[in-house]
Amino acid sequence: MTVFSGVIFTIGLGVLLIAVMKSLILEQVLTGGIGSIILEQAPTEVGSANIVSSVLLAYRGLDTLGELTVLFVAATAIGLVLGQRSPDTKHDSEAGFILRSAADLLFPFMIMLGAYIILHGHITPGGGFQGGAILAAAFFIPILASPASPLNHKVSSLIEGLAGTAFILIGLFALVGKGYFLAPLFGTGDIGALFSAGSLPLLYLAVGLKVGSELAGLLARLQEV
Amino acid sequence: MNAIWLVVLPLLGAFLLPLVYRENIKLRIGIGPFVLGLNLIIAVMIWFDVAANGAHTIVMGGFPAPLGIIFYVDQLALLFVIMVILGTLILWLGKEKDYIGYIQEETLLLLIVGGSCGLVLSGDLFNIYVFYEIVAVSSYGLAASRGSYAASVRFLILGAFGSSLLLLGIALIYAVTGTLNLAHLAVLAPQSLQGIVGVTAFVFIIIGLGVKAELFPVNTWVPEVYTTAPARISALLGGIVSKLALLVILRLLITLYESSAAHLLLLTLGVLGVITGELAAMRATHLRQMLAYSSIGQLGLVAIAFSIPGPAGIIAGTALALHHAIVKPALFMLTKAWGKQLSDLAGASKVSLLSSLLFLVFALSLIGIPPLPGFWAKFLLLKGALETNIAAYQMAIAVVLIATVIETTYFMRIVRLMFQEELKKTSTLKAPALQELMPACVFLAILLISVFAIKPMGTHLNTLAISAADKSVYIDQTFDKTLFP
Amino acid sequence: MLFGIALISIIIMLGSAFAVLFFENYLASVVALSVMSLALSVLFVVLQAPDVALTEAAVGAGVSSVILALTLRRIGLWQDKS
Amino acid sequence: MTETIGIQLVSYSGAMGLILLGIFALVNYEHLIRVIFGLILLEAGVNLFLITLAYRADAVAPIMIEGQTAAMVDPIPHALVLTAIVIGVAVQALALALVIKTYQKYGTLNTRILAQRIAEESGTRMIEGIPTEVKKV
Repeated sequence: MTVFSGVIFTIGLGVLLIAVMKSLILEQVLTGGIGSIILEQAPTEVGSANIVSSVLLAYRGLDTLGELTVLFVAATAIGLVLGQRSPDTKHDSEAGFILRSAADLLFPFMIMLGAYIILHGHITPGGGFQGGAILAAAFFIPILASPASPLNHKVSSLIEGLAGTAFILIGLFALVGKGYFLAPLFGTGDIGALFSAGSLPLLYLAVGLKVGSELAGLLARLQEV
Repeated sequence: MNAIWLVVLPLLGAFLLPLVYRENIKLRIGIGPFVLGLNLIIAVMIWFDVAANGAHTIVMGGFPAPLGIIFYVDQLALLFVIMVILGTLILWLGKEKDYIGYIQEETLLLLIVGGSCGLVLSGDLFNIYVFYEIVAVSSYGLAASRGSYAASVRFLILGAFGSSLLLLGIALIYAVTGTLNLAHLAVLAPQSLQGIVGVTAFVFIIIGLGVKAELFPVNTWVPEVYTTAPARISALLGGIVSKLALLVILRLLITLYESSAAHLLLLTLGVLGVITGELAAMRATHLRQMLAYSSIGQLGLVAIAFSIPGPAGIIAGTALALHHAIVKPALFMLTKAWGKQLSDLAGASKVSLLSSLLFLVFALSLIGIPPLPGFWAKFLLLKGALETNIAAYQMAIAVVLIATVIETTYFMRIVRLMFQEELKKTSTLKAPALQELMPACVFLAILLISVFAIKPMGTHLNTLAISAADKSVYIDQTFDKTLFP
Repeated sequence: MLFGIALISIIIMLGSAFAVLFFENYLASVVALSVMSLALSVLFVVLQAPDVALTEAAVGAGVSSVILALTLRRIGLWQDKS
Repeated sequence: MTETIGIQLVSYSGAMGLILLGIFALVNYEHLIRVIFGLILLEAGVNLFLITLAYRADAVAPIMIEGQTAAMVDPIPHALVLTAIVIGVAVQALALALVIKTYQKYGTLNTRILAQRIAEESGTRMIEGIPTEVKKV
């Protein structure tokens, strides 16, 4: 019975969505959305070659702060739910020699790749979130290889808190200096150069560190329950 | 003062709280209340500023309205901001002794306040989604804080489903208008949002926001979470946070969806919520469960009020919401010691006369006995509904009156149990501890003060609602029509 | 050319989405989910969204699948039939 | 030109397929892990829908390269989706942590049975009629 009503509900929703898509594709009313204005103005106002980055950190910087906060909320709630790690938890057995040395070898390269992606976020595709995820993976693979040496949660939560604070402080600095929260600072520079787009790389660094430490802590927490 | 501080300060506090706690254990008593107190002072300062100079907008990053994110700061939003901060501050008094996870719980409380302030103030659809997620995720965490994992995970599934639909609705609106700013959308809405896409988007958004607002089809989580979560958390979620989603729906109704169909949809959901909530509360056997269902009914009343077009609806809805935000948390705090079967409550007045009397006063106000404020709130609702001259609202009046009768029945049944029955020999009733009574007493003080301040509050609400109901004020304040025709 | 790539990745994506729901084994479902995320990120590249494609590959196919697999191992549904 | 319309049509239908599959799973399945799979599919569908909205014929990715003059696609939905993906993963991780704890406590992940266990535990009687989540087993 419930299966039947579920199928009916889904089919009804499907018909509705088809009608919606049909009118979307046929009418395509959208011409002068804010997207086109941003495409024109972003290079001069923010100076980042990657316009998605300028939208993410300048035009919609508050969204990014909110997103970091959601990650932080989730990490805090997971800490609350899973509780303290009991000291006598059984570890999984150590992985073999090959996996452990591969993990050790991989570690510096993944850190470098993550840092590169974070720091070039304003000129090429990529940025804080993607680089942060790679940093998290870099710290998580050694844990998988040798589960007895856990992630240092103190350090990761310290980075977490300080990176979030740094993001807010950059925003407040702009509030004091320019009168607007999260306004771009330090001019625009040459578009496409590594040192360009003002405070964007700094913000991306904070985002990357926060996302990286948050995800690494999360993965380690779920692994060691 | 810049209204961004209202959001940033709790977030900053929450980011630093775990670090400070680890370094210096003695600081832990003060930090949360200190941050919230500071926030309250800022909110009151902005309130006086807005009262003197009218509503204004805060531009993020120096990018004017439709491009960047803006906060729209008016008295209506500030009223709810002050309600959230003050309510959390009072409920902080009900803190228990330290237990595992209290650091995380306090962090989540700060985060939920920051998210709520942003949710109320924000004037950008996607930004509303982000802040809504902050509030929602922290409530999943808080609901699970004392071992009620199953209720919390069921809440999370429903909530995440709602958030996805909300995002889909926002995407549809962006598809037909190309903008996310509420004021810009309000300008474009008469041409763009009347078609099938706009209406579908509204339905998705109302289902999504309805999860937190305890609207009719998506409120199955309410009784489960409120019976299993700690009393303080149930008080916060049920009494205070749930109204914010309704306020967002009201903003959308004012700016984007002025058509009567949208108002009637909210009215229908509200009426169904009132009927189902009150009938279920009547049959509940557990005190906490009864309060949970009654809060579904009360939020249904707020939804009915907000669905009345024009200032009258805003006045009634705001009055009902504020009244409920005073009464329901207090009732939830009182159930802490009594959160058992209803039949166990027999003779509770012999155990603790003070808390029984408190229960009586709050129950009377919730039912709407003059001269308590609850009467005026319901009176405003009936007056507003009568003045519309639309048949659907006249039917809603009948529903509200019947619901009041049902409410009286079940609350008076409990009061009779408390005051008339003899104490059972096997009774395990305990007198509530001081930290449970203290928040309730503070809420009582606010209730009694508002009894004597009905008149000035009425005039304040009136001016506030008239400016809030005017879409053109919102548009003029937010963005320059000459730039974006 | 681009249309071909888009069509193929859509077919893979929807196929593995079906597989996620109808595989008996939970671990197989997680693998299918990972495949779906990868096909989705290819599609994002076709749709001119390289940033999103990178994120989807790193977060959707990577982190999310690892979290799911860890959970399955914790609760012992590693090999169970549903 | 026809090719770009084709791409748009195909990816719209892909997004719709994902959304419907996700909702089907959410409505039909009782096992929490399957329900979470449904949530992930739903989120992926909404993200694909947003990206498809941004896509325009003959437009390139919104990254400025020297000497390139072609029109670019709308960057705003891209930023929104980046945010939404990370939020989705955060919610999913919290859901899975709760699932672990629920399983350790109750030994089952069936939502109906869980609802009943909650009711038994808190000493409430399930109220039939209004939230019709639970039937008598």
